Amino acid sequence: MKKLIAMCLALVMALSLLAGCSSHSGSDSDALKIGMTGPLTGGNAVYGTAVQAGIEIAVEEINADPNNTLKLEFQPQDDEADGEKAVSGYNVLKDWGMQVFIGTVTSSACNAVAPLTVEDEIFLLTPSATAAEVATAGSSTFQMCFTDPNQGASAAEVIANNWPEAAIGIVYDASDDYSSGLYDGFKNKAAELSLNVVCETSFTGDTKSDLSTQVTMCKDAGADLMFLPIYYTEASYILNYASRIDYAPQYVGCDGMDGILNVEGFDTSLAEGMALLTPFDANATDEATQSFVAKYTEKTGEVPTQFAADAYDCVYAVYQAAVAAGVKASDEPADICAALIEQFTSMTFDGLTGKGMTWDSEGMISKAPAVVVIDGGIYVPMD
Amino acid sequence: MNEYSRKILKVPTYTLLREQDISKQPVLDVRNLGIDFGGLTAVDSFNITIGPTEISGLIGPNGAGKTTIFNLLTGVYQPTRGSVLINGIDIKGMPIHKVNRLGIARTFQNIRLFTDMTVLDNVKVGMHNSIHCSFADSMLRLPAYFKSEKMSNEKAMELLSFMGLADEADVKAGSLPYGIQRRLEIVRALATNPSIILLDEPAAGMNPSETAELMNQIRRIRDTFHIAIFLIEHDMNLVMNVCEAIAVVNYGRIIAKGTPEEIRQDPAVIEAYLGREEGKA
Amino acid sequence: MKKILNNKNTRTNLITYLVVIVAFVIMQTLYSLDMLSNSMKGYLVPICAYVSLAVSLNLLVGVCGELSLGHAGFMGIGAFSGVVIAALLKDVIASDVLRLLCAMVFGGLLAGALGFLIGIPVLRLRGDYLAIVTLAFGEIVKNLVGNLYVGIDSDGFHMAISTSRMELLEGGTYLIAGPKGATGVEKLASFPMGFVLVLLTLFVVLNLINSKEGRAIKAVRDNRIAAESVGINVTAFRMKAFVVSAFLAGMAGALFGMNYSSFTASKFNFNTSINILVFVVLGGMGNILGSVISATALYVLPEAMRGLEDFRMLLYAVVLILVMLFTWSPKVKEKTEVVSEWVKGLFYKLTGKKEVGVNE
Amino acid sequence: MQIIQYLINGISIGAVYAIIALGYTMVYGIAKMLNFAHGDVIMVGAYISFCVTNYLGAPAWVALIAAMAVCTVLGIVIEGLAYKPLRGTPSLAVLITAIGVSYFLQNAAQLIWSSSPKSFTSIVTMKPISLLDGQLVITGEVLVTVAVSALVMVGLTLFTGKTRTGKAMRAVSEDRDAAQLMGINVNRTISTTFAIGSALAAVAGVLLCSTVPTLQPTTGSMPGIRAFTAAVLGGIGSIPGAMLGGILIGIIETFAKAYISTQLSDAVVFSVLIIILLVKPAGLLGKQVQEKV
Repeated sequence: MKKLIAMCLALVMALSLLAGCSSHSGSDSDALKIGMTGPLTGGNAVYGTAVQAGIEIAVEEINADPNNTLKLEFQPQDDEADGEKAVSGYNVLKDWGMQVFIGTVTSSACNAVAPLTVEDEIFLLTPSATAAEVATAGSSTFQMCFTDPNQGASAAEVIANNWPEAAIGIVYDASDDYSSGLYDGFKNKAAELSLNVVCETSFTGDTKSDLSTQVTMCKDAGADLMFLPIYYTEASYILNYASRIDYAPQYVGCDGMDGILNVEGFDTSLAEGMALLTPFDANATDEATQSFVAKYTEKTGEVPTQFAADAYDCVYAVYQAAVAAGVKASDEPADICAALIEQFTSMTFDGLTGKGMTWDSEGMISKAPAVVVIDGGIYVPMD
Repeated sequence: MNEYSRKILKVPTYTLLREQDISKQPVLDVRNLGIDFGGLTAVDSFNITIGPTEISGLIGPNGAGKTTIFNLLTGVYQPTRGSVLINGIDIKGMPIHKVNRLGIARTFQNIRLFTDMTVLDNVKVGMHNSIHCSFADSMLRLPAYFKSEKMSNEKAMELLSFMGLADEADVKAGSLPYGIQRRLEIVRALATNPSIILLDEPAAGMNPSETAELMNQIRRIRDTFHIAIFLIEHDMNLVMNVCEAIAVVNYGRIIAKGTPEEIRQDPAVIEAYLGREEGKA
Repeated sequence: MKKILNNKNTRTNLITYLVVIVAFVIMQTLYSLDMLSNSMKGYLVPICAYVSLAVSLNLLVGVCGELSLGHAGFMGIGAFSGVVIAALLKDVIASDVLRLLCAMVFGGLLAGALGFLIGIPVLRLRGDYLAIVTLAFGEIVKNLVGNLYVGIDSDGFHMAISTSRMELLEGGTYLIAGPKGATGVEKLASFPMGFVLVLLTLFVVLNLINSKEGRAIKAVRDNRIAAESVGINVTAFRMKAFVVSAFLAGMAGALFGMNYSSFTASKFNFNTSINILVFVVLGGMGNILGSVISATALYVLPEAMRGLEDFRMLLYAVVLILVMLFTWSPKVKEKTEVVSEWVKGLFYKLTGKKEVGVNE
Repeated sequence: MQIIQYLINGISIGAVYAIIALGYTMVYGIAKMLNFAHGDVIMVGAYISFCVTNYLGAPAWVALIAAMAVCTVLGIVIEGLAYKPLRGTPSLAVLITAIGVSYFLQNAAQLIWSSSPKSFTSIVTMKPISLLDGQLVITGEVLVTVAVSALVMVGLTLFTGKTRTGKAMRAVSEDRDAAQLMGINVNRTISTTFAIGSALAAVAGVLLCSTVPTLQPTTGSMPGIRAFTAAVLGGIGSIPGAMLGGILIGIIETFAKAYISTQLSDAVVFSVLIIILLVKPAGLLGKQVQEKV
């Protein structure tokens, strides 16, 4: 009985906290409400927190602009990169009165949420959920990032142009749809371009703590180029281990590789010569990037990755479209959604992650993937 | 440990069966039973025959192997040698629950009740195999379920009143006093509808008046249910008064068998066992 | 009637049903009056699924006394197989409710069958060894399903493990696509169906507990050897509990899966198993109503603490530890009064100082 | 040649599992609880070592000692606050509390060190040994991890066999009540066990991150589960068993990746575990305890 009382106490506590939340987020309707969900805790928190910070910087900038007529309000929700939690977070945001959704950060969570946003007619622009299914979920779902198959194919083209003779070894994360998506796109294109793939190997989220076998397999297969369609967190380990066993292939990565130079404690010399497709370069000299990097570093103490930059661009893209369409903060989400769809399929957007970006009617972005090479610890455009 | 390895002179084996029961099949027939634990012989050449409605006792000093014998008889241990026949069926290789179904039930030296269940439920668990109600009946709460529950409740209450435990029916077994727990174990054993029950030190931890009551109850069990009783006990008063035949073991072997009168006068027993024990009592 | 109410078991069971039914009626009324927030609406189906999972695990852990760390594995099997069945039956059965029911039953049956298969080796083991084998089972399921491809095209039904990825014909769709998991799932689950599942689970588990099978299972938990000595086939009853528990978890998994348009195998990992176990232990072992309440409370709690942002999961951990100490520790129990005051104080502090916490 | 390289890789990660498993087995053997927070203490140890080397610029051995000190204190505090009040309650209650502690440590680490991965600088400065024209490479980390885990195993065996405290631990492990009656301070013995287990966790953390340099708040959890599996495989409670189990899991995992499938290696490892437990229900070197009737 005592336990029952304790449980009831917990229930009451939970419910009252819930009540506390909803009263806390009382709405004022003079700002456009932008919501986001992403992994803010757990194993993928690094990506979610980057997106959150990127959005916050953009929102602060826009709101600080004296000429601005459309204020923005932002609320992030944690989803632990999990579909179930993402849906919960999305519902919380809906209760808050969210009008535009910038999220989710990871693909699998986005696959769970995107159909809901279509149903609710809430405009969705994801900074980093790269699965093709996200864009195709409906007419109101848009991506700021490349879709996986396209980027994988681009990577194959880069390799075909620069290292046509290379013996290619691939290590990808088979439990991650971003990585497998890139791999699939790459594989198809590589077959088309008749690239010489000598070793295809993978790991899963549960076995990513030890990748020595995969590196050894590539080495033994005689691969002199390693294609790593994975995130920099795991890539840093692969580079590390390869150097330990005196294996120095040419590395090629995708946008998830951006950030490898900023891993604390990582010996950046290991990444020298690596080629990667990234829409964003934190060392770019243009004013916009410099100012963003400075603000981000001040805010988080870290150097921004493409996650943060894409998120930052998302806010500006939505802002540009909303202003152009004359959206008011008091409009219904469905009206805003219709207006934004019209704008996005017709406008051109310049941001940190590319110039002259456009979207097709599916919601997929078209921007030129910048190929860079790491040279002297910074990105240098590849010729 | 060397107590197991010490050699004992072979004692002639004879039956504990009483004259008038010889025509009937014995409920328990043990032939040349033995078990070794890692090279040590714990029980050896154990022969015993118990007829229906016979009350017999198994005595011996601590560590003589009495409980091991009970474990062998109920299938908890598989014997190294020999055989155990219950109602004429060899238990060799049978799991414990099947041995029980042949008609042997037991209590434990260190009480093993279902402590988190009520007294009534403990008895109903004992009646498990005599409740005829299929899985579907109880899942769907068909009439057969209610009928069998009603029947088992009544029978369990009857058994509990028989041992004077009816008032405790809804109490958790674990919260009962020691003496009552021992009696509940007997009721639970009886509930399995056995033809023989083995009582492992039923009077342990009881005061003299409780023991006296237990003696009566043991006789009443035999007279009411017409079953055989085989008990291990250190209380000589109880053994000598209740048992009709007694086997004495030491170092895993029988050193004497006979009526209480014969055992009392057996020089081997007096030397090995009773001399010390009587001093204590 | 009076006699029935006097029986303690019957009374507890009636209260359990009553609590669930009243909760359903209230929520459903609020739902139809559109008085629920979106997030509340969103919680309803998963809560039903988790309540069923907790109750079915309680049968195993609380009633049967076997520690299982792989319950999410059965849930996952139910979810994935349910999705496949629902998609295959799309053209056969028009009614959504019926299709969901078919999916749940099939998910349950498959999970139950696998429970039986895994039960053969698992139930030879005891205690912590059994726990580790169930953990291993859960990991194997997650790993295999995470590499499973299932699709339909004009040629019919295809299935493969990723090493030989299959190619579908033009116009074919993947129902399960390896790491992407199940995508494009039809959202068939609804709160009334969740309620039906909870009722069914309660019906099965409560009826089982209060039958001769249930008594046998409890007896095996309390004292295995004594249970055997009164003629109970211990392995058979552990197996029954195991299979029934797996079956119910499979059904709950199917309901859970059908509530999301997409889910992945990694959802059904060790952490999810542990979460369900936490529901059971906090609700009280063998206490079915406790499982119902604690599953609800603990599902809502982390959601309710969203306002605490970064400190959310940290505080959840603290609450978890405190509740464990509060409900189990013998010393703390003596000082229940003091502690309850303190918890109350903490609770006011939390709600009062919430914003300060965020700014820190 | 390949096969030997894979064997070395397997032993390398296996030795790390072994050290973690030793901590698991110690605590399980004596306190009879599954301490699921062990993996997270490892993570804390690795972070401490990282901070000491990278922010204070101290040499590796100082970092190791600092990590051990912090983890020892952490272990004692956790034990005292969260586990001790639950002494004598069902082991499941303590298990859930341990899970609470695990969540706590992970989330606290995220708040303190952020979720960005850190690249751990190996404490081993030894150059890799390259054999047969570089076909076979043995890194310094492999040698050091294997040596340390063997040393720890021998040390623990001697400690529990020869010293007074160690004997007390064994007594508590055999029969807690009897040990108490013999005048052994059970509470203090268990606390000591936690202190030793946590110090070991710090060593394990530093070695884990020297082998696998990516450090995140969740770094400890997967190796923790692996090591738990290893401890059970070897026979939980047995010190040589933990060592054997750890190495075996490492080798099986690596071979499964190399010769069966990198994606299904988990399924292979856990299937092997199930099969072994079927043949030897108490693990490879575990004692099968017969219940006394």
